[in-house]
Amino acid sequence: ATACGGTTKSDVKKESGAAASAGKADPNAPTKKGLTVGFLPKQVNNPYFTTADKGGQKAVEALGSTFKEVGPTSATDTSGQVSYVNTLTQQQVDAIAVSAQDPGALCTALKQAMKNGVKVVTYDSDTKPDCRNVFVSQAGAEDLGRTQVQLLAEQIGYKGEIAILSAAQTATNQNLWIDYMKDELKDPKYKDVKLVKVAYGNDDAQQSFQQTQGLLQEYPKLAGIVSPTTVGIKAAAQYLSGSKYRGKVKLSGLGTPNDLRSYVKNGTVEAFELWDPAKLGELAGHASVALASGQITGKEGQTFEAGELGTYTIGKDGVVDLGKPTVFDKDNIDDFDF
Amino acid sequence: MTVTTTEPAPVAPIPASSSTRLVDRVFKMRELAIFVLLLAMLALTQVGNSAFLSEQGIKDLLLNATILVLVATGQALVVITRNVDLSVGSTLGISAFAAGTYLQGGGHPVVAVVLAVLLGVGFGLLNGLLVSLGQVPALVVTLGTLYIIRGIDSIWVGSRQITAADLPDGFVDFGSGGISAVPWLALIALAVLVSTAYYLKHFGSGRELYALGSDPEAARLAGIPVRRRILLAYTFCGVLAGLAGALYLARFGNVDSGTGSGYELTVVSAVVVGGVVFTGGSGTVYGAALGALLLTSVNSVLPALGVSSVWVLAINGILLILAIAVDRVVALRVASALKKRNARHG
Amino acid sequence: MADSALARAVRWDTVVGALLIVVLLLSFGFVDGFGNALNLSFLIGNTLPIALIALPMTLLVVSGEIDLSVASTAGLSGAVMGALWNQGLPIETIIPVCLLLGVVCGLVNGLLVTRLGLPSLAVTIGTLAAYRGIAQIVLGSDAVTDFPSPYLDFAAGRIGDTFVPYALLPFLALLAVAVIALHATPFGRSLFATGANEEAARFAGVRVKRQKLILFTVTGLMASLTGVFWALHYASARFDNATGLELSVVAAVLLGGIDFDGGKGTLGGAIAGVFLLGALQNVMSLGDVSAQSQIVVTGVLLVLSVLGPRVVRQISVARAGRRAASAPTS
Amino acid sequence: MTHRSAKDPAPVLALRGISKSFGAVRALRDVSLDLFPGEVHALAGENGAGKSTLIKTLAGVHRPDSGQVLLDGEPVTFHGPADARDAGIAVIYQEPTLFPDLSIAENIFMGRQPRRALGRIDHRATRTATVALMHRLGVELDPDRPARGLSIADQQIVEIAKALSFDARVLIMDEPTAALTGSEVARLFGVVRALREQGAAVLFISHRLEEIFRICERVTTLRDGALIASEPLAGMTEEDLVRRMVGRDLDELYPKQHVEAGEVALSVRRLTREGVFTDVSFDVRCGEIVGMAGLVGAGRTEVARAVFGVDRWDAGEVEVAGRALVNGAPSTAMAAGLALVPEDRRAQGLVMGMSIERNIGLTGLRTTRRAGLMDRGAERSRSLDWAVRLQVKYARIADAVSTLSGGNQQKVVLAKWLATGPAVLIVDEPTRGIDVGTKAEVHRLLSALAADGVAVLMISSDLPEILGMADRVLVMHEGRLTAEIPRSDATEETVMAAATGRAAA
Ligand SMILES: Nc1ncnc2c1ncn2[C@@H]1O[C@H](COP(=O)(O)OP(=O)(O)OP(=O)(O)O)[C@@H](O)[C@H]1O
Ligand SMILES: Nc1ncnc2c1ncn2[C@@H]1O[C@H](COP(=O)(O)OP(=O)(O)OP(=O)(O)O)[C@@H](O)[C@H]1O
Ligand SMILES: [Mg+2]
Ligand SMILES: [Mg+2]
Repeated sequence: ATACGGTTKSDVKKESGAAASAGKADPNAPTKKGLTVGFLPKQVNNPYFTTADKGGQKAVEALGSTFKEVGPTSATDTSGQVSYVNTLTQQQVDAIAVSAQDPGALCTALKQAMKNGVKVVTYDSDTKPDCRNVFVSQAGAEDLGRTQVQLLAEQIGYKGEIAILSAAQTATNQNLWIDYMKDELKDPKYKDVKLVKVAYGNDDAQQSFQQTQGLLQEYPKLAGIVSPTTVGIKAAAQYLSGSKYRGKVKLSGLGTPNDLRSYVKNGTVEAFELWDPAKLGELAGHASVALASGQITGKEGQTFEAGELGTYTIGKDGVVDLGKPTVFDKDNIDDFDF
Repeated sequence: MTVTTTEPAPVAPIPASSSTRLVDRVFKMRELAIFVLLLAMLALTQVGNSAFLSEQGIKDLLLNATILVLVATGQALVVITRNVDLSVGSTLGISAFAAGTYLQGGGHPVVAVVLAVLLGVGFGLLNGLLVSLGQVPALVVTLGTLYIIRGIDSIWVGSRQITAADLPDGFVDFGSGGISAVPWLALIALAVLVSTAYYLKHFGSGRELYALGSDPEAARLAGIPVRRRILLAYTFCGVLAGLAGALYLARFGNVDSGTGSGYELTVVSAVVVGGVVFTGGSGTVYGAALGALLLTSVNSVLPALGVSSVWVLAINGILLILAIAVDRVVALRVASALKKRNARHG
Repeated sequence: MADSALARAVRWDTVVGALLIVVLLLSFGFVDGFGNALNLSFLIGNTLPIALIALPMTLLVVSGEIDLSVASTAGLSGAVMGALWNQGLPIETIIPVCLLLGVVCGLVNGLLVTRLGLPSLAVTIGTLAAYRGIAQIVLGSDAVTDFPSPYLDFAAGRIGDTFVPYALLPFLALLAVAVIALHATPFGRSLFATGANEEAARFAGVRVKRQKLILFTVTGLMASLTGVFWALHYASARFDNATGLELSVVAAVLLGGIDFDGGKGTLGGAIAGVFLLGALQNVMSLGDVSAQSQIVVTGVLLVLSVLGPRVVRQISVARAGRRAASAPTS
Repeated sequence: MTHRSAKDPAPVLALRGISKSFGAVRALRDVSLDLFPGEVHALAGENGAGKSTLIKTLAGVHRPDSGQVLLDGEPVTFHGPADARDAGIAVIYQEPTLFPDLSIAENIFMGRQPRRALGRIDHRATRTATVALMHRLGVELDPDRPARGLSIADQQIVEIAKALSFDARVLIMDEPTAALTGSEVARLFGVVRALREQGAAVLFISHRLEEIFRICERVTTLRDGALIASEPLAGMTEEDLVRRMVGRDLDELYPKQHVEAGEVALSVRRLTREGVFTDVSFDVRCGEIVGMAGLVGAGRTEVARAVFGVDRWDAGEVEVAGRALVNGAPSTAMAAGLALVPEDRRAQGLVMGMSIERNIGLTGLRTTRRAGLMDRGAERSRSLDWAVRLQVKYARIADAVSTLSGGNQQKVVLAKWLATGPAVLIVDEPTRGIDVGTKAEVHRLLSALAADGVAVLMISSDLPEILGMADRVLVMHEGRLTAEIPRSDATEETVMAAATGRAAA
C-alpha cells in the first residue's frame, strides 16, 4: 500500500486495550476523601444527562469528595467538549467522567489528562479504549439491541414491517444497538417481521417528527417503529398521538418515563425500556473515586464497591456493565420519576 | 447666452394603465416561479407515493410550514427595511418555554399565547431599540441578542423540559387539529400573512418600510420617521416569533432549552428563497411564505419518496441554490423586458 | 461624517487589540491554570481553526461578500480525507486532494456569485447545506480516527514544553501573507474600494468579478485546510466536523470591527477578535463559568462591540458641538 | 415678466445670523436671507461656499449652531425634514434622493399618498396625480417604473415632480438643472414661473449664470460661508455676479486653444448595444476636443460606457491608437490609455467613505506600486499634486470625500482620471455642478490637455460649453449618431435641430 512511498492506513498499527495505568491496583486501598471529580456530559441542559450527573453527584459526595459538572450546550460541539477536558486538566481534578461526543476527537486531550495524573472514566458513550481507564456502560449493547426488538415484536404479534428512527448517523452507541437489532431479527421467529428502513432524526424534535411522517407515508403498512433515542421516541409518540395512526402503529424503544407517561396512558405507546440514568451516573461516580483511590486501574477482572449498587467487576477492555434495562408499561410507569 | 428659447410643447399623455398591469403581472412572476417549483415538486412526489397528498399528508405539510411561515413573515418585514433579525430562533425558544411553564402551572391557553407574544414584543423592542437608536449594524446586534437570549433561556430553563403531558389536552389537540385537512395553526398563519401583506401594500407606514430599506438617507430626507419604522418592524418580527413559539408548543407539545436553536438560518433561507432581497426595499411576505412552504415541503418530500436521509441535506442545499438561481433568472428577464418596454428610443 | 478624526481615535480594532492584551494580562495574574504553557497551547490550538478561516473571511467581508459555507467545506474535506484514508490512499496524496476539493467548493460559490450575480449570503447558505450533505454521503456514519501519528502530533502537539503549537508557525506565516495582501498591496486597496462602492471600483478599472472569484476560491482553500487541520488536531474525521464554525468565525470577525457592509476593517482587528473570544472562553471555563453564561457574555460583547464605538463617538461629537456652539461667531 | 410683489415686505421664510460648522470647517458664518412670496431668489457662490448647507438648514436637515429660522416672522425650530415639509417647504436636494426599488409614483408621493377610507393608500389617485405632474413637466416617464436605472436627468425630473407635488409656499431647488438639457430646463422654468404667479417663494441655485438671469429677481451671494450681498438682479451683469462670487474678475470663459489635429487616437466603428444605441461610428484625433451633444437619454452616456468597457457592446469595434480594445474590460481600456470621467460621481466616480487621497489613488493602483506592494509615498504625492492642480478645497487630503461640497467632489473625480495621464480622455458632463471659476479652470485644463496631444471626447448637456470648447460636435438622437458638425458651423440651431431629429446632417 505504500507504492508511492506515502503513509497509508495499513501502516498505522491498531492500538487497543484500555489504558491501564502503570501502577498496580490495590483493592484494599482506603477510599480517598476530598477528591474532585469532574463530570463532562455530551451536553448540559439535557435532562438525561442531568439525571445521570445527579446520580454521579450523589455517589461522589457520599464518598466525601467534591463533584462538579461542566460541558457544552450543544451535543455536536466536539471542539467545545475538548476544551472542557483541557480545562478540567488545568484545574487538576482527580478524575473526569465523560460521555464522549466522538470516539476519537477527545483522545488527544484525554491522554494529556491521564499523563497529568487525572483518571478518566467514560460513561454512556465511549471513546477509543486507550483514551480512558474505564467505560461504564448503560447496559450491554447486545442486551439493549436485542430487547428492543423483542419488545416491539411482541406488540405487533411477530408480524409486519418495522422501521428504526435513530438519532444522528454518527452516534456510536445507536449504531451498535442497531447492529444487534438486525442480528436479532435473523432469528427464525422473526421471519414475518421485516425491517424496512433506518431513518435519522438527529436528536432534533422537529426532524424526528418529519422523519416519522415520512416513514408512515412511505410505508403505509408499517406496523411498528423502534426509536432507540429519547428525543426520537418522544417526537414519534407526539406525532402518532395526534394522527390517525395512534394505537395502530406501535412504538417502542428507549425513552424516559416522564417523557412518555402521557403517551402510555393514551395508548400511543404500550411499552418501552431504559436503564436508570441516575444509576449510570452513580456507578460512574463510584468508578471514578475507585480509580483515583487506586483501588482499580481498569484491568479486566478487577472489582470495586459501588455503594447501594453492589459490587461490580471490570470486563474486557475496561468495560463495566450497569445491568439489564427496565421495561416500562402502564402498570409500573407511575413508580418511576426521571 | 441662453441655452434655448423654445418653450415646451405639450406632450401626449402616457398610455399607462395597460402597462401597469403588465408590470404587476411580470413582478408577480417572481413569486410565481417559486410557486410553480413547489407545485411541481409536490406533484412529482404524489406520483412517486400516492399517500403523500392524502388528507393526513396535506395536513402534515401545512402544519410543518406554519411556524416557519409565521417567523419568515416577520423576518421579511425586517429584511425589507434593510436589516435582519438573527435572534428569532432564540425568541421563539424562550417564549415557547414561558408559555409552557405558565400552562404547566394550570394557566389558560389564551393567556399563555398572549404571554408568548408579549415576550416576543419585549425582545423585538430590544432589538429594534438597539438597531435604530444605536444605528449599528443589525447583523452584529442581533447575532449578539441571539446569544444573549439563548443564554438566558438556557440558564433559566436548565435541563427542564415541558412535554405534552404537562399541557392541557385542549391546547395540544388544537395544535394538531383542524377542519379536515386544514389545521387551525395554518389558518392562523394565513390570517397573519394576508393582513401583513395588505398592510404593507395599502398603508403609508407599510410603504415607508420599503422606502427606508431602499435608501435610508433618502428616507430621512423624505421625513420618514426612520427609527420608529425600524422599531415597528422589529417589534412585529418579535411578535410573530413569540406567537410562533406558542404555536410550536401546541404543535410539538415539547420544549426545552434548545428549542429553536439554529432556526435563524432556516428563516433567512426561506426569506431569501422567497425573493426578499437582502439589501432591502423589495420582496413580499407572500414570497417569504412560499419560500418557507418550499423549504419545509422539501423536508417532507424526501422522506415520503423514500430518499435515504443521508441525501436529504445535500438535496436541500442544491434545491435552495436552484430556487434562488431560478428567481434570479426570472428577475433578469423582467428587468430586460422592462428595459425594452421603456427604451426611450423607438 | 464630520468627525473622521474622532472616529480614527476610537478605532474599534485597536480597542479590541487592547482588550485582548488586558484580558491576557489579568488572566496571567489572577486565573489559576491560565498562564501555564500547556493551557496556552490548548487555547491557541483550539482557536486556530477559527483564526485560519477568519483570514480569508476578513478579506471577503471587506469586499462586501460573505461565505457561510466555510464550516461545511471544512467538514467535507475532513470527510473526504477520512473516506480516502479508509480506501488505503497515502495521506500525502489525500491532503492535496482535499485542498483541491476546497478550491472547487470555493470556485462553485464564486461562480454562482459572480457569474449569476446571486447574493453571496443566499448562495452560501445553500452550499452550507449542500457541502455538508455531500460530506454525509461521502463518509456516512463513519468516524475515522487512525491517521498516522506524525501528522496527528504535528496538528495537536507543541514545540517542546513551550506554549507554541507546531501549527501556530504556519498560521503566522499565512497571517503575514493575508495582512500584506489586504493592507499593503493594490489588490487589498481595491478590495476596500469594491466593498464600499462596487460600481465606482469597476469604473476605476478594478476587475471586480475576477477579484471576488479569487477570494471565494482562496476562502474555499483555507476552509479545506482548516478541515484537514481539524481532522488531524482532533484525530477524528466525521461528516459533521466543525459544524457551526461559520457563526463563530462571523462573530469573531464582527467583534474585530469588520463592517459587514464592506469597505471597512483591519485584519489585525479580526484576528484580535478571534483570540479575544478564544481567551475569554478559556478563562471563563477555568473560572467555572457555565457554558450558558458564556453564551451570554459572547452576546453582550458583540452588542458592545458595535454600540461602544458608537456611544463614544456620539459623546465626543456632542462635546465638540457644545464647544463649537459656545465659540463666539464673528 | 419680471413681476415682483415688493409691496408685501414680509418674508415667508427668513434666516437670521445662521452659523454652521462641521468640525473645523465653518460652512456658514452669520448668514441672513429673506425669501419673499412671488419672488424667485437666486443663491450664488463658488463650490463649497455653503449654498447646500444653507438649504439643508432651511430644510431641517442640519440644525444651525447659532442663529434663527423665521417662518412668517416667527422663530421656528425644525427637528427634521418632516417639520420643514409640514411648514410648506419643498426641497430639491443637490444629489437625487430617490428610492430605487419604488415606482416613480411612490417616490413622488412617499409619506403623503392620497388616502381612502381607513387610511388606506389610494393607488389609483397616486398614479393619476403622477401622470398629471409628468405632463406638467412635459416628460414621458412611466409612473410604475422603478426609479432604479433612471438616468441622472430623469432622477432630477422625478425630484422636481416630487417638490411640485405639494403646493408648497416655499420651493427650494439646489442645482435642479445641472443634469438637464435646454428643453427640460425651459419646461421647469415655465412651471417655476407659474408657481411664482401663485405666490410661492422660490430659492434657486445654479452654476449656469444665464439661468439665474433668466428666472430670478434677486440674488444672494455667498463666499467661504459668509454673506457677500443680497440684491436685485436688475441692472447687474454676469461679470458683476462673478466678481461677487469669486472676489476677482474672471478670465475668458471658454479658453479654447487652436490645435492641429494629429493621428486618430480613438476610433469607434459601428458600435451597437441592442436597444440602447445603434451603429455608432466616429473618430477622435490627438489634440482634438470632440463634443457630443444630444437630448437627455439620447444614449451618449451609454456609448461612453461601452467604449470604456464598463458595459459590453453587441457589435462593432473600438480602437485606441490602432489597437482594438477587448469588449467589456475597463482595465485593458485603461492600459491602452483611455480614461472615462463618469456622469454620476456619487455612484460611479467616488468611494464616498474613502479619503480624497485614496480616491485619486484608485486609478493608479497599477502604477504606484513597488515590488508588488503599495507605494504610499508615491500615491500621496500623486494625489496631492492633482488635488492642488485642480484647486480642490479640502481640509486634509486624508479626509473622506463625502465631506466635500458637490463641486469639489467633481474635481476629485477629474483629478482621479487626469492623474492616469490618458491618451484619450472621455468626460461625461465634466462640469456638472462646478462653479464658473472652476469651470473655466476645467476648460483651460481640457484645452491644455488637447494641446499636449490628448484626444478629448466631451459629452455635455451644457450647449454653450459644447459650442465654446469643441473642435467638432457629434450629435446623438435616439441612440444614433445623427450629425457631425464642424466648429465653424456649430450653432445652437444646428445642434438642436440634429438633437431633436428635425434635420439630418
Ligand atoms: N457633512 C459635512 N461634513 C463636513 N463638512 C461638510 C459637510 N457638508 C458640507 N461640508 C463642508 O461645508 C462647506 C460648504 O459645503 P456646501 O455643500 O454647502 O457647498 P456648496 O456651496 O453647496 O458647493 P457646491 O456648489 O459645490 O455644491 C464645504 O467646505 C464642505 O466641505
Ligand atoms: N427602460 C430603461 N431602463 C433602464 N434605464 C433606462 C431605460 N430607459 C432609459 N434609461 C436610462 O436612460 C439613459 C439613456 O441614455 P444615456 O443616459 O446614455 O443618455 P445621455 O444622452 O447620456 O443622457 P444624459 O444626458 O442623461 O446622460 C440611460 O442612463 C439609461 O440608464
Ligand atoms: Mg452644493
Ligand atoms: Mg449622460
